[in-house]
Amino acid sequence: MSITYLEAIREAQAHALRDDPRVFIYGQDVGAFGGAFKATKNLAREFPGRVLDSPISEDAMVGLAVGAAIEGLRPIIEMQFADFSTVGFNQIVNQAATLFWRTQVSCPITVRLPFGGTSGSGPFHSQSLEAIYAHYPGLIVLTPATVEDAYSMLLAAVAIDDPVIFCEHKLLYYHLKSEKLPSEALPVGKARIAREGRDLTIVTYSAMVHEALAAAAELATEGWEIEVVDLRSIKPLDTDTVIASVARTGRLLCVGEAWPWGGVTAEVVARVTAEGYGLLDAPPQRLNAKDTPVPYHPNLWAAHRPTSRSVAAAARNLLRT
Amino acid sequence: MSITYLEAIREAQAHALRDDPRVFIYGQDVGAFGGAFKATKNLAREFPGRVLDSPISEDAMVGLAVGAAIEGLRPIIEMQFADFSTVGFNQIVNQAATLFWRTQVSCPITVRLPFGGTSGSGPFHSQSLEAIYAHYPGLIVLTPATVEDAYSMLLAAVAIDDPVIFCEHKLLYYHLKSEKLPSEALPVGKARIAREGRDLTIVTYSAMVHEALAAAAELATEGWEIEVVDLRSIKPLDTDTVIASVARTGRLLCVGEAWPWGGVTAEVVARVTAEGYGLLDAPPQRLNAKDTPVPYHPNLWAAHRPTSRSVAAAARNLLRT
Amino acid sequence: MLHTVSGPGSAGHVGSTAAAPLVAYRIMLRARLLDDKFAALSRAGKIHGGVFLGRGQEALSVAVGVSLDKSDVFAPLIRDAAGRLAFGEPLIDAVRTYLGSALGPMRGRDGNVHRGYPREGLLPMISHLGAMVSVVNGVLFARRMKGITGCVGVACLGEGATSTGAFHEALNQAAVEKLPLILVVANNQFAYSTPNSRQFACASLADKAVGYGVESHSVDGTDFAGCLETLSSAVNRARTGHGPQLVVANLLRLCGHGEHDDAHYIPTEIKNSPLGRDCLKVAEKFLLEHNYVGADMFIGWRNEAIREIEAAVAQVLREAAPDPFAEEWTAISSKYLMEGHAS
Amino acid sequence: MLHTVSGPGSAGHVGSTAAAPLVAYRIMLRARLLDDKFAALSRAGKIHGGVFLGRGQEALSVAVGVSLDKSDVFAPLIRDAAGRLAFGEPLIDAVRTYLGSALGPMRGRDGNVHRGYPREGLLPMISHLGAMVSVVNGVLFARRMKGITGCVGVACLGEGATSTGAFHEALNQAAVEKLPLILVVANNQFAYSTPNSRQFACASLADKAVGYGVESHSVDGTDFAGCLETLSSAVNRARTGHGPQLVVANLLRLCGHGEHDDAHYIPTEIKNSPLGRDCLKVAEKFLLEHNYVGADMFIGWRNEAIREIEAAVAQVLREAAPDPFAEEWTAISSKYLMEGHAS
Ligand SMILES: Cc1ncc(C[n+]2csc(CCOP(=O)(O)OP(=O)(O)O)c2C)c(N)n1
Ligand SMILES: Cc1ncc(C[n+]2csc(CCOP(=O)(O)OP(=O)(O)O)c2C)c(N)n1
Ligand SMILES: [Mg+2]
Ligand SMILES: [Mg+2]
Repeated sequence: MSITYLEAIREAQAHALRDDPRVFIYGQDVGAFGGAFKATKNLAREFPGRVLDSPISEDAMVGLAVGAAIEGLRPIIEMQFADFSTVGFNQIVNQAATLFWRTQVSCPITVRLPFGGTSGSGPFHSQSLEAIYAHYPGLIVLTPATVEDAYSMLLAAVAIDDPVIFCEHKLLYYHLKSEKLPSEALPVGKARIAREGRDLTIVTYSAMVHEALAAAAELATEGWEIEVVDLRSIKPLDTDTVIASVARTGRLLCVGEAWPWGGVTAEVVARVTAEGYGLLDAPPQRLNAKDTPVPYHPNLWAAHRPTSRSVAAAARNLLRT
Repeated sequence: MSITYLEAIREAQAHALRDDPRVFIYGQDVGAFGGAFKATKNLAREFPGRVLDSPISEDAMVGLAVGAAIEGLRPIIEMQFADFSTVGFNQIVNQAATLFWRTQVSCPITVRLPFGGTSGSGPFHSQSLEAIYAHYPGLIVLTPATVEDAYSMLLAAVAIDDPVIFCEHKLLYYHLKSEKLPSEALPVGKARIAREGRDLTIVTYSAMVHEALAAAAELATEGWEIEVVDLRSIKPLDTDTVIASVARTGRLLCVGEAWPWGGVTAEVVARVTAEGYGLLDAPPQRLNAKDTPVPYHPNLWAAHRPTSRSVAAAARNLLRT
Repeated sequence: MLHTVSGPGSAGHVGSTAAAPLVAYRIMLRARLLDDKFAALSRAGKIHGGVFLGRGQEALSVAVGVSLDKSDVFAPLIRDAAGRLAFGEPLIDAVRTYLGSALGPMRGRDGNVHRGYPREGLLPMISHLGAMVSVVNGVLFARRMKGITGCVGVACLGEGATSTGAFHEALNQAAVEKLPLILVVANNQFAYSTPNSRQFACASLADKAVGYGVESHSVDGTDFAGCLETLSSAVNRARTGHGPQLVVANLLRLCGHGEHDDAHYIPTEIKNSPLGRDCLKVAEKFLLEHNYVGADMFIGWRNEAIREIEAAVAQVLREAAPDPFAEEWTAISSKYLMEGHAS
Repeated sequence: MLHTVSGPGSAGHVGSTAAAPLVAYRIMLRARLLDDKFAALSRAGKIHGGVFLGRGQEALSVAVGVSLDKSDVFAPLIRDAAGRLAFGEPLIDAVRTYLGSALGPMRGRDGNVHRGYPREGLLPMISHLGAMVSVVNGVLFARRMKGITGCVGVACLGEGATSTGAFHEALNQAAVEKLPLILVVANNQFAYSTPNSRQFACASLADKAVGYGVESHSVDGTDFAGCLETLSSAVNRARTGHGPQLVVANLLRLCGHGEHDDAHYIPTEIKNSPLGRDCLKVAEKFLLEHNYVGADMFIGWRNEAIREIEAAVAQVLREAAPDPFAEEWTAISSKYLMEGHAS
């Protein structure tokens, strides 16, 4: 057997629906159709009345989820693409994210965001919005990079009492495969050493973990041992694991697929320099996407985002400093 | 004569309406009423048909502005509070911000965001959203800290061919005063040395400039010379001026009123450490608001945001490192 | 599509008991006096931030509250002191929230009209207009999913809020899901200073109902009995499975948008029109004319309410303010997921 | 409130000249064949990303395009190849955008249906449904402010997009401003896979008009002549100062949501119902029956269109792809405000 990242997401939802009567799924085309990406395939049939098509009303979709969460349910909202969450934005950041703080009533909703660039998808079906959500207090932002994490972290997300923004990378949906679903997992909030090394630490998350691993493999042929830290969760962000890695390597490169101003890479650098300054042997560096919308054409797209190549090049530069 | 920060904003709009027939103002209650804060007082009367009340439709307000900009006009949109821009969010970040990149037709709109905390305003009338907008490509984000800058930068904003998010701090509206309006100004995109010093650089913007200056004054009595850099514009961000200051002082403290995850302070630290690492004599530090919504009660509010006191304390710590 | 219109004088006795109008009136009176007190405290500088009153809108608001059961859901807006009291919100909660007492439901974190107990069905509003409607939908949706039947939910809005996308999405959602939502629009002719002519272009906001496939009700919001009757009937329709109900009441707020606002923009003609009637006076007249009560009772009730309010204020003024050092300064409930490092 | 309903057979000759239906038909045919070509290119793996066709919706779409002048404003949506051609979009633009040519209007930055020339009144859509309507409002608003009169603007939407807040805010805004907006809703019964029963609960989407205070028109979207007549009349009403017009057409898309979708969820009964008629065939029948043309002409026009399309594709396939090294990689037009430091 082999299971994809996307199937893992489907399985996690099936699992959650099966084990927890409080769970339901609401989103455009998630019912009989099984969702634009088939992440809810067959679930409407297997769990009648608990997987429901919504109107094209992202604001009301999230609002309904908050109301249901108040009543003790555990809604999973599927945004058809992360990019469309901008029209459900207010309910996420002002209604869901503030509820517990205002009222001491928790708001266990999971908002699934199929995100990130894929070739030919263009500026409105490719966005990486994790930093936008992480900036707001009251949200948990998860960014699984592996099939195992997609599964276990989505299950965890549904169990978490707070609103979770679950960023699932569309590029990983079909081609990332694993032999089986995990029975154990690192807790949410812990980063993972995806590859050990002692010369330089690359901190990254989601699809970029795979670019970083490829870069590390390439650099290994040149004699460098690159450590790759997969953040898994960008809020909370596991600064301890990052700093421990930098303590071993002395060099930090942060890689993200999102836009360059602010975001995960800036936050990681700011934390490491504040708390682990003495550990650094060279200036910490960042590599992000370019500061434009995500282009449609594959040639442009490939140049817009970091790739194993540009990651390796940035790492080489930093190793030479 | 003496003129407040708020009056400067009104005067800049009057000036723009007078000098440029392409300018109009659209927003809730901006017409005969003159706006919730009176930033458009009398303008509807002075410029008939060019200062118009909108329905409570932030999405459509911004959409209309984009359409008008396409036709060559220069709309100023007043959000009643920055916090409500979350419901006009999509049109700002996906329509306005991408137009030029997509079509080579520029989008000269100015979105005025009365932002920032004031005592008793609570979680939905106090937000600082500059980092949210700065993360998106295609937007200019301005954060004037002085009466002079409020005036000259708003005039500049209207003249800029790109969408400008103009963050005007409500706390400065009434009590910040100046003798007269400026006839000259630093260009947009240039930071300003608000106070010179050689022991430590505080980089900040908007209302926090005044907290930083107060902290610097306090620390001066202890013998420290603190340099305060007022960013003025957070996108573009004037890294050169910041790094030049750090080159003089060797110490960097970034202060912001926004939430701690990501944001301006992280971006500044990440840039300085990447490009000016060797200039630092101590780990750069940040001071932000706490990671919760902005509280209503004055006691809580005062503890939520940085103040001259907490800025001074953070600076003292850093000076001792 | 059912459409009812109720105007002045169209209603007789309403409610489950003959005493219902009396109950409603006494709550209106308490709400009015409570609002007056907040206005006074505001002038005295005792309240931080905005003060938003329901003056002139108490008949509509109380009608909502008395039409609901404790097990229903209610999302009041800024002018619903009367509806809140009728729904069962303790008067002292309002005082504590306005004065920022640490003992209030919002513990000083939020203020004035932003209060409630979500689990008890009293939803605390966020400021973004229209945003509460879909949350009410969610509560009703969840209850249906849990097999709880017979309850309804009310969301209150001003006419200005009908221009928000959130209103539209939520009303449509309720219609698609056939939820027992009653959406109550207080058309007080102005949204802050913005007159209806700059807010919408339909003849009546009730005309929106057919475009959503929901039932509608129009009522003169200054008419005490009409409001009681209309809300009771709308709530009843929703409760008995007829889907969402849109209630539109025409009235005027007899105060500024907030206490900082003198409402100079409201033309005298409108103030002097039937819209400008004080629903409290209308209620008193109604009660007298229908022999519910003698005029002598009113003053007693008023004094009683004032005593209650003064006692609450005196008590709350002695209560502790929130202590920043005792705050946890976290917005999430999962302690194990708190960020230890950001600053 | 004007409300017109036009059904099959209700229309005779339309347009400013007697040849108008012929012009419209030939554009529909070109659009259909162009779509067919994109489908073929997609199957051949020559197109990156989604391919969205207007099959079955050409009559409505072309009716929009031919009703407009060059100086009007048009915000087409994903199924408007016909309307675009009629409005004057060069056919090669569609090909260039789908194939990502550097010479296309979007220069490879955006693809497929996301193309246009804002300054020429052809607004390039963003994906967020409903978001273009207020932009059309803005253009119309600005023209009025500049003293330009007599022009109108069309925004096209699917019925699913009527559930967005953006649709609501913009239609209301147009009504308040009395803008000459024609909002054309193609009710093709499905939004992607979602049937109308999960999208809205009103009897007809045209029922929404009264709630905005705008005029409405309903038409059988498979009826060629009815579409021409209805759009011409709606555009005319808008142009002559009667404010926003809501046009609702009932039809079916005769393809998947995109070319990746086999539309298995559309029940055979609907496909076999009058909604499932092919408007192109209906148009041909109409032209024959009304003696506009003999049957022999169709094949010639078809071949001509195919030649045109093949030539365009052959040309574009030889054109350069965008070069990442030649890109400026900035999203702002003010060079002096570019960020030099972020990475
Ligand atoms: C989305 C949004 N935009 C703007 C505001 C600012 N605002 C608060 S109350 C108000 C006027 C509301 O008018 P209406 O809905 O008619 O209610 P009323 O005050 O008349 O009771 C406005 C514009 C807001 N709260 N939410
Ligand atoms: C705000 C928003 N949410 C979701 C989507 C994803 N999406 C693209 S097309 C579509 C269905 C549109 O249906 P309809 O409006 O009926 O148009 P049709 O495709 O039937 O022509 C959806 C849900 C989107 N583009 N925008
Ligand atoms: Mg109102
Ligand atoms: Mg459709």
